[in-house]
Amino acid sequence: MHEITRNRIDVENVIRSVVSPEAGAVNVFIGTTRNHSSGRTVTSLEYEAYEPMATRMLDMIIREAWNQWDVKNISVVHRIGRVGIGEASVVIAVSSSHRDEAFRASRFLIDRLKDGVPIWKREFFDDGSVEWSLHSHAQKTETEAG
Amino acid sequence: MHEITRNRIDVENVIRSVVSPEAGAVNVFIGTTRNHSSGRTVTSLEYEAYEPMATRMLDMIIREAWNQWDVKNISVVHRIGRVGIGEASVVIAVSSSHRDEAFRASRFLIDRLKDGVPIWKREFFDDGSVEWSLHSHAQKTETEAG
Amino acid sequence: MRIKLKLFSIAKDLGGFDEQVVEVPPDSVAEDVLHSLIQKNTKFIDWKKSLRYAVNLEYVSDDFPLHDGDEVAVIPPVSGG
Amino acid sequence: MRIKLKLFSIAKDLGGFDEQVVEVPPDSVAEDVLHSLIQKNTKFIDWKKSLRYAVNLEYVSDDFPLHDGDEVAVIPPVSGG
Repeated sequence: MHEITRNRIDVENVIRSVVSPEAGAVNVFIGTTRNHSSGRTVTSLEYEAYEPMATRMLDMIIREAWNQWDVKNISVVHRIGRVGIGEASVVIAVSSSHRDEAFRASRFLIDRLKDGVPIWKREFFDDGSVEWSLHSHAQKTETEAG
Repeated sequence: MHEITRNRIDVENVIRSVVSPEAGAVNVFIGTTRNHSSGRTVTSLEYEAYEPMATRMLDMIIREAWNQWDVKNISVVHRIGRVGIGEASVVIAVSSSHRDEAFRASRFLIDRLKDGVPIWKREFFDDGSVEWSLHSHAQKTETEAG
Repeated sequence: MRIKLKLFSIAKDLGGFDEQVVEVPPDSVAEDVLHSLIQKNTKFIDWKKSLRYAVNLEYVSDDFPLHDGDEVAVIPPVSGG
Repeated sequence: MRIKLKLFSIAKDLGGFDEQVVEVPPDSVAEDVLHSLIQKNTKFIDWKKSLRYAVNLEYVSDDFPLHDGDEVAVIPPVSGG
């Protein structure tokens, strides 16, 4: 399953969607919003997505993970809209028989998601300024979070 | 935090214990009980621990992970006693600023736990037999689950 | 021919719109949409190297040929996760 | 001297107890506890190579010297997780 949602992500629910009595290992990656960025204080964040393309790409990278590793179930949920500090912006859950596959597929999915899925983060700073988070090579700036 | 408990593990609670507004990445490993073992049907499982030593070793491996990676918080909870099929027997959660550290520390912790922490699993099969799960080199048998 | 041009994130801020039907010359390629954007706001020049293009929901190379009715999206560096 | 001997998992099943205070000769080492167990149940012989020992909550080598009052645990292959 994969979903782009404006609602708070129910982490337990995402995990439940992959747990299987046949698969003993579950790996979960959760991205949570941080209270600082480039040394400045962030008060809240907003995510926007090019939804039909993001949905299509999530579908694609999940199929890639499926083809590459012997995993049982995969769920990816990304939240958009305003997200409070410390809340989950993304939750990825993978179940498999052996833990190695769950770890590898989970890592692959978050790497691919951060690499190309058309979702953008806007940070609201405590000085009132608002900025798109733009961590491209061309635009330099600090290291990628999460 | 780490704990050996006879109660159902509240996964959400373990995750909450590591989430921090300063750390954007959380990796969670969950071991769940399986309905089969060596091709036979398992109806339920029981874990026993050498509790004071297991507690001591969990404390030690958490400190090892702390020394090795730049992680924010670590929680490890292992359940003992009777555990139903599909329920969590172990939950490991690690938060960090960068996802690489959370993934690596989480993997390290479950590898170390399975390698030496004195906890034993007993499987109850549908034919009425009960067996300790003994996956040592000396005792051969099938590949380690999870 | 006409395409539907979609802007996101910083590109939307610089362009001042999120979606517009625009007329482009025949034989236009993906990155040609940037030319009209630069004419509106020269700050787009600074972003030239960071922008990627998607046509009909798929990333394409800068020289991908456009067709009438295409949905063309300007994709600044993503920051999901 | 006397030690507290603890058995777990399959070792507990074979030995028929989980905890017992036992008398051992002076200069005994960790794996010596197996000798008395084998006398009770010869099946312990098959497990010799798979068993590890812990003294006072720490894994020790087979030839670790025991002291009066030690808590010695026989640790079969673990299967937590």
